[in-house]
Amino acid sequence: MTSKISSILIANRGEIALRIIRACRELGLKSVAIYSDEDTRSIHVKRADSAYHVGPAAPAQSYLNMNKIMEIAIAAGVDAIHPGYGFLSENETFAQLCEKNNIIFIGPKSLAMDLTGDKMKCKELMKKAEVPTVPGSDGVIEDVELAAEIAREAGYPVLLKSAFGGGGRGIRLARDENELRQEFEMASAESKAAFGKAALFVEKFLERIRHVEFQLVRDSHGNTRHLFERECSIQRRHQKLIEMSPSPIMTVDKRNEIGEIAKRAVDAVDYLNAGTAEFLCDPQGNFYFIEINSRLQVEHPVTELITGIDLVKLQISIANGEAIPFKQEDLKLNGSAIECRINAEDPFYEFAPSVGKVPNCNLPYGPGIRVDTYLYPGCTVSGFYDSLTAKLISWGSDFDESRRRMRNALDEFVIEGINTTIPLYKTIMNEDHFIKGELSTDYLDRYSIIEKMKTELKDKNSNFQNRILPAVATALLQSEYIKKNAHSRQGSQNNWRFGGMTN
Amino acid sequence: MTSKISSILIANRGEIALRIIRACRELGLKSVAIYSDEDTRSIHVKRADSAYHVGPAAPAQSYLNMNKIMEIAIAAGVDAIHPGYGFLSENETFAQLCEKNNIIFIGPKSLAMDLTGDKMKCKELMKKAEVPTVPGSDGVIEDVELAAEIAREAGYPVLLKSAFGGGGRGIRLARDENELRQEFEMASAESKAAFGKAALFVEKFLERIRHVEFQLVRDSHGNTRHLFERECSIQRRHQKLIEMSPSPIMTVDKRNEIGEIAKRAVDAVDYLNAGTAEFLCDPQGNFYFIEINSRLQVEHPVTELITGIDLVKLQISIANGEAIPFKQEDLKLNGSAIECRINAEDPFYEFAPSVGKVPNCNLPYGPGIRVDTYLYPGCTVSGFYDSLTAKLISWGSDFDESRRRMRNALDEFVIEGINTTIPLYKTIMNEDHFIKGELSTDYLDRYSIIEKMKTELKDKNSNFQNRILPAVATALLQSEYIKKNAHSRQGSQNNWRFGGMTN
Amino acid sequence: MQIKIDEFSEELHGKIEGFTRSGDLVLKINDKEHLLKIIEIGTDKFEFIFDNKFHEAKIAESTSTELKIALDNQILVLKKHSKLSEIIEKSTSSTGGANSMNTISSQIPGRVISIAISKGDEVKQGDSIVVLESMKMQVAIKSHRDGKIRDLKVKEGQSISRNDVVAILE
Amino acid sequence: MQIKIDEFSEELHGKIEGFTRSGDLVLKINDKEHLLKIIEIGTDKFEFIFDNKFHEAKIAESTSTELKIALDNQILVLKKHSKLSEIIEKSTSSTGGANSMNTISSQIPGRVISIAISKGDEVKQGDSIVVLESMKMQVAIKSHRDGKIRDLKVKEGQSISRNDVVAILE
Repeated sequence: MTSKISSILIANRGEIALRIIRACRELGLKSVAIYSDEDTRSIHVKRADSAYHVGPAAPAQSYLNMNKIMEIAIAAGVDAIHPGYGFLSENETFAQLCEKNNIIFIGPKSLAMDLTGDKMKCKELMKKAEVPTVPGSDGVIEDVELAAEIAREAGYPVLLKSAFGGGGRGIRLARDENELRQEFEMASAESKAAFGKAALFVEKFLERIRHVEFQLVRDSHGNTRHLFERECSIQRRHQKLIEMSPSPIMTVDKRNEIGEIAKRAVDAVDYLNAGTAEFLCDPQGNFYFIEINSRLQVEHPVTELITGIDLVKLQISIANGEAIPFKQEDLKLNGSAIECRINAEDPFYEFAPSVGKVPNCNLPYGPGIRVDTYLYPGCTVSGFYDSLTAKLISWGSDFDESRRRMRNALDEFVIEGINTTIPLYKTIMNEDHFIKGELSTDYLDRYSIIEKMKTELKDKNSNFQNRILPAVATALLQSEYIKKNAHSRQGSQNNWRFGGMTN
Repeated sequence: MTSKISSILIANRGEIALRIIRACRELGLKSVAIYSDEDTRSIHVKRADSAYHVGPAAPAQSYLNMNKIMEIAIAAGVDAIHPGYGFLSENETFAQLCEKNNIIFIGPKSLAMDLTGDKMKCKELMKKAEVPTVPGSDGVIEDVELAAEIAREAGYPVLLKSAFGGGGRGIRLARDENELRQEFEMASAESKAAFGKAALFVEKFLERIRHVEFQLVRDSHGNTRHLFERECSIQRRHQKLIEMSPSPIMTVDKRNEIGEIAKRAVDAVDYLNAGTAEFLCDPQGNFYFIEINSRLQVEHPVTELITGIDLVKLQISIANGEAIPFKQEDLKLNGSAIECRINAEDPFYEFAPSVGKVPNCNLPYGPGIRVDTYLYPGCTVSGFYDSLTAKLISWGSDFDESRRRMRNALDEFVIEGINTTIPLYKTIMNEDHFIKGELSTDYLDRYSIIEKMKTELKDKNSNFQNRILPAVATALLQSEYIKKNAHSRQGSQNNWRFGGMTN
Repeated sequence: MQIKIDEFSEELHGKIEGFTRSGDLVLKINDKEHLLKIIEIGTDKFEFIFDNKFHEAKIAESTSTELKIALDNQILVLKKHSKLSEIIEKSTSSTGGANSMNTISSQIPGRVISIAISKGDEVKQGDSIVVLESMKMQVAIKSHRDGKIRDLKVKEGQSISRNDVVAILE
Repeated sequence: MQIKIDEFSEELHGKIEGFTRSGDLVLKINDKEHLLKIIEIGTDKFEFIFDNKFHEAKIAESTSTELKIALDNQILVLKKHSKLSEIIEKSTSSTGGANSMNTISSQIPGRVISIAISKGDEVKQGDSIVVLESMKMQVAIKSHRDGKIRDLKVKEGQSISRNDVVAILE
C-alpha cells in the first residue's frame, strides 16, 4: 500500500506535540506545529519542521480554534492532523471538519467519536455488546433538580460527571444534596468552558475501587488488538497521577478475559485507531466498563515500554489505511513500567498550580528511564494550559526494579522555579502499600500520603550530617564571602582561599 | 544468602562511575567515589554518597594509584570495589591487593585475570578447550628484532598488540618492516605508560573482518550464561565507534553455536563475573576467538537493552556470591539496540582530540533513547583522560526502528564548545551499507565514509531555504541590532521592534 | 556564629578555624571539626565537599538575621543570632496574624472568572468569595470566618498572583 | 547588504523592508519577500521564525566584513561587502601561506612527551618532530617538507594548544 500521509499538522502543544514530532521524524514525515502567543518559545515550535501562529493564549482562540487550525492545515498543505490528547482530540465536530476537507484525522471517525463521547449512548451500546457497566443514571441531566432526584435514588455519595469530560476533568464528588447542588453549578460551568456544553450525569460512587484500563488499537480492516492493561488507581480528585503496567492484581486469565471484553467494546462502536477502554475494579475483582477514551492517552508510554510498540507510529500507519502488523498472540508483556505525571502543582499546598519561568532543570536519564517533557532550561510553564510538565516513565524487568529506578530518577529530576508533584512521588515510591500493590482511587487519603510526605521532609531536613551541618557550613561560607567582598572588590576565589582567614 | 556488600568504592570516573552509582542507589548500597584534582567538578563526585580526593590529574597518580585507592577504600570502610572499564579494571595486581585486604573486587579473581590478560597463555588454554583462535605468533615479544622476524614469517600486514591492551588501545597496524619498527617503539611506550609493561605480540592482519563479541556472565557456583552477541565492526584505528545487537549476520543456530563456544572459553579460565569473549568473523562466516575482556565493556548497554538485564547490578550480585537468577533458555533477544560512542574528537580533522569547557549541552531523550554520559551544562572535557564523553544508545523493535531513533537522537544531541564524532554517526545512520548490515572493521575506509560526511555537510550548508536564507536573515538582524544599540544604550526588544526600522 | 535551622531544636555554634595543608577549610561546629573543600564559590551559589560529601547551596534570600538556602535543591531557613531574631519574628508574626484575620487572599495564581459577593455583604465561614481559573481548573476562594465585606480587591477577568488579597473583612 | 556565504556560489542581496501588522519583520532577499518573527534577540544570540521555521543563531565572531555564526548548531561563515573582503583575504592568505610553509604546528592539543630532533637537524618530509600525548593516545607531529630545523618552540612536558607552532624550518 502506498502511503497517503507525507505531512502531519499537530493540533496540540507541550510534551505530546514533541512526542508526535519525534514519531514524524522517525517516519520521514514533515511535522507542522501550531502555537499561540504564549507558546512562541515552546519546544514544539523549535523542533517541528514548520510552525504556524494560531492565535492568542486562551485555548478557545488558539488550540481549540477549529477553523483557524483547518485554515493552517490547508495553507501548509498537510495530509493529516494529529490531535494529541485534550483540546480537540475527542471533538467529533473537528473530526467531521477534517473529513469534509479531505484531511485525515488521526483518530476514530466522527461517528464513533460521537458514540464514545456521549457516555449514555455508549453505555446502551455496551449493554447490548454484553460489556458490564457501572450501575448509575441512565441519561444526561441538564437540570439540578433532576440530578438531585436521581442521586437520592442511587444513594450518596454520587459522582457528577461531564458527558464530554475525560481524563478525570469535570468529575466531582457529592456526599449530600447540598454539595450536589453546589458542585452541579461548578461542574456545568467547567464543562461549558471546556467543551461548550454542560451535559452532566450522575453515577453511584463506588468505594475502594481500582482504575484499570486496556489499551486498544483497531484498524480500518476491522482488526482489533488489546495491548494489555494499565492500572491508574493513584489519583487526586479523579486526575491520574501514577500509571503502571502490569496491574498488581492482574492474572494471565483475567487479562485475557477483560482484554476480550475491551475488544468487544471498541468493536461495538466501530472504533478506528488507538483508544482506551476504562474499567473500575472493585475489591471483589469485578470489572465495570466506564468509558472509551477515543484518543491517545497521556499514559501511553507505559504500554509502549512493556510491549515495545510505538503507539504514535502505529496510529499513523492505521490512519494511512494499513493493517495492524501483529496478531494478538504475538504480543508479550515484557517487564514492568511505571509513569509519574510531573505536574506544576504544589503537593505541600493543596496542589496549588505553580507557574512561571524555569531558569534551570535537569532531566533524569540512564538505564530504564524515559522522560517525555516540554521542559528545557529557560522555558516557561504557562497558567493558560494543563499543569502536566513532564511524564517520567521507568522500566524494569519486574515491578520492584521499575520502582527503584523511578525512585532514583525522581531524585535526579530538578525543576527550578516552580513547585511540582515530585516530592509526593518520592514518598509513594517508598510507601508500603504502594510496594505491595494495595492501590485504590482513594489511595492518597486512605493512607494519609500527604501527611507522610510532610513528615518525611521534616525528617530529611533534620538529618544532622547531611542537612544541618552542611547548612551551617553554607552560612559560614556565605558570611565569610560577604566579609571578604566588602574588603576588596576583587574577591576572586584564590584571593579568598589564601586570604589568611584563620578565624 | 545474606548480602556481604553494603558499600562500593568506584575506582573510576566519567559516565561509567555515574552508571555504577545509579546501580548502587537502586540496590540501596552506599557509593564512594574518588576524584583527581582535574575532576573536582565532575558529575560522579556530585552524585556519589561520598567522594574522596585521590591525587593529581595524571592517571598514574590518581585513578591508577592502587595504594592510594586501597587506603581510601579502607578509610571509607567499603566492602567492595568496582573498577569500571579501563584504568585498573584488568589489573591482576590490583585484584590481588583487594583480595589481600578482604575487599571484594567486582570482577574475576586475579588468577583468571592473569590468564585472560596474557593473550598468549590464554590462546594456549583456548586451543585446549577447542575454541578456534586467530592464526598468529605464539608468544610475547619484548624485542623489535624478534617481532620483525615473526612478522616476516606470517607475512605483512601484521597487527602489533599490547598483551595488556584491550578495547582497541595499544593495537597498531604495520604494512612493512619499516612501519613495524616505528610502530613497535610507539606501541611499547604507550603500553608502558598505560599498564607499566611493554609486552607486545604480533598477529596476522585479517582483511574485511567483522568484530563480533559475546557477553558472558559466570557466577561463583560455576554457572555460565551468554547474553548474546554484539557486533562492533565499525571502528577507527581498532577503537570501536558503533556497537549493536543483534549482529546483522547472526542466525539463531550460529548464535547458539558461538555462544556455547564463548561459554567454554570463560569456563576454561575459571572466570568470575561479567566478561566478553571477542571473535573475529571472516567473510566466509568463520569465527576466531581473539580475547576475553575481563571487565564490564563500554558497550554493555546494548546488551542491557535487548535482554532487559541490568549488567552492573548482576555483577554486584555475583560478587556477593549469589547464583545467576536465570537459565540460558530464559533469555530472549528482544528487538534491536545500537550504541554510538560520542567521542571528543573532530571527525573532520583526523579525529583530533578536542578538550575544554562545555558551556551548554542538550542530551537527547524520548522513546527508545538512552544516554550514559558525564556531560552537563558547564562541565569540562579533560585532556587527561579518555575521549569518550557519552554513549548514545537506541532501542527499536527491529534494526530499522533503532536506526531511525538513533538518527533523530543524534540530531537532538547538542554539545557546545567541543568537537565530537556526532556528525560522523549522522552520516553512517543514513549510509546504504550500514543500513544493509554490510559491515567490516575497515568500514570507514572501504566506503569513504569521512568523505561522504564532508560532502553531506557541504550539501546541507548549501540548502537555500533552510541554511542560506536564514543565514542572510541573521546577518540582517545582527547588523540592525548593532545599529540600534549604537544609537541607544537601552536597546530592549520592544524598543527595537517598534523603532521604525523601515529600511 | 550562632545558628538555628528550621524546626531543628538545637542551636548550633560554628566558626572557620583555618586551612589544612592541602587547602581544605577546617570548620568547627559544636566543638567538632569538619573538613570542607570549596569547588566553586559565587555571590549566590556555593559548591563544596563537606566531610567527603558534595553539596550545592544556592542563596535564595539573605538578611542580617536570616538566610534562606536551597541546599541540594531543597529549601532550608537558617536564623543567625537566633535569640534576637526569634524575638523579632514573634512580634512581627503577632501583628501579621491580626492583619491576616481580616484579609481573604488567594493561595494560588489564576484568573478571576466570577465574584460571588459585593461590598457590604455579610458572609459566613466557608462561603465562596470568588472563583478562579488556573490550569484549566476552577477553584473557589472561601472566607475563613464570618464577617462583613469591607472591600473587594479584584475584578472579573483580572489575573492575580499567589497571596494576593481578594477581599477585606471588617 | 551584499552577502556571500561559505562555498555557496551566488552572492545575495538582503534588506529589511518593514513590519507586518502582526509585528513580524518583512525581509527582502534577492527580490523575494520573507516573513520573520523575532522570538528572542540579544548581543550574541537570535531566535526567530523565518518562513514558518524556527531557527537559532549564535554569533561566534563578528567583524565589519565577516560574520561567523552557529545557525541551528552548525557553523556558517558569511562575508559582507564580499568583493572587498575577498581581495583582503587573498592577499592575507598568500603571505600566510608562505609563512606557514616554514612552521610545523600541532593540529591537536596535548602534552609533549618526547622531541625527536634538535635545532639545526636536517629533516625529511614525514619525519617525526615531537610526540604528543592527548586523551591517552600518542600522536607524532611530522614535518610536511624536507628542511633544516631553525628553531624548536616546545619543551618536553609542556602542554600545547591546537595550532601552536612546535618548530620552524629554515
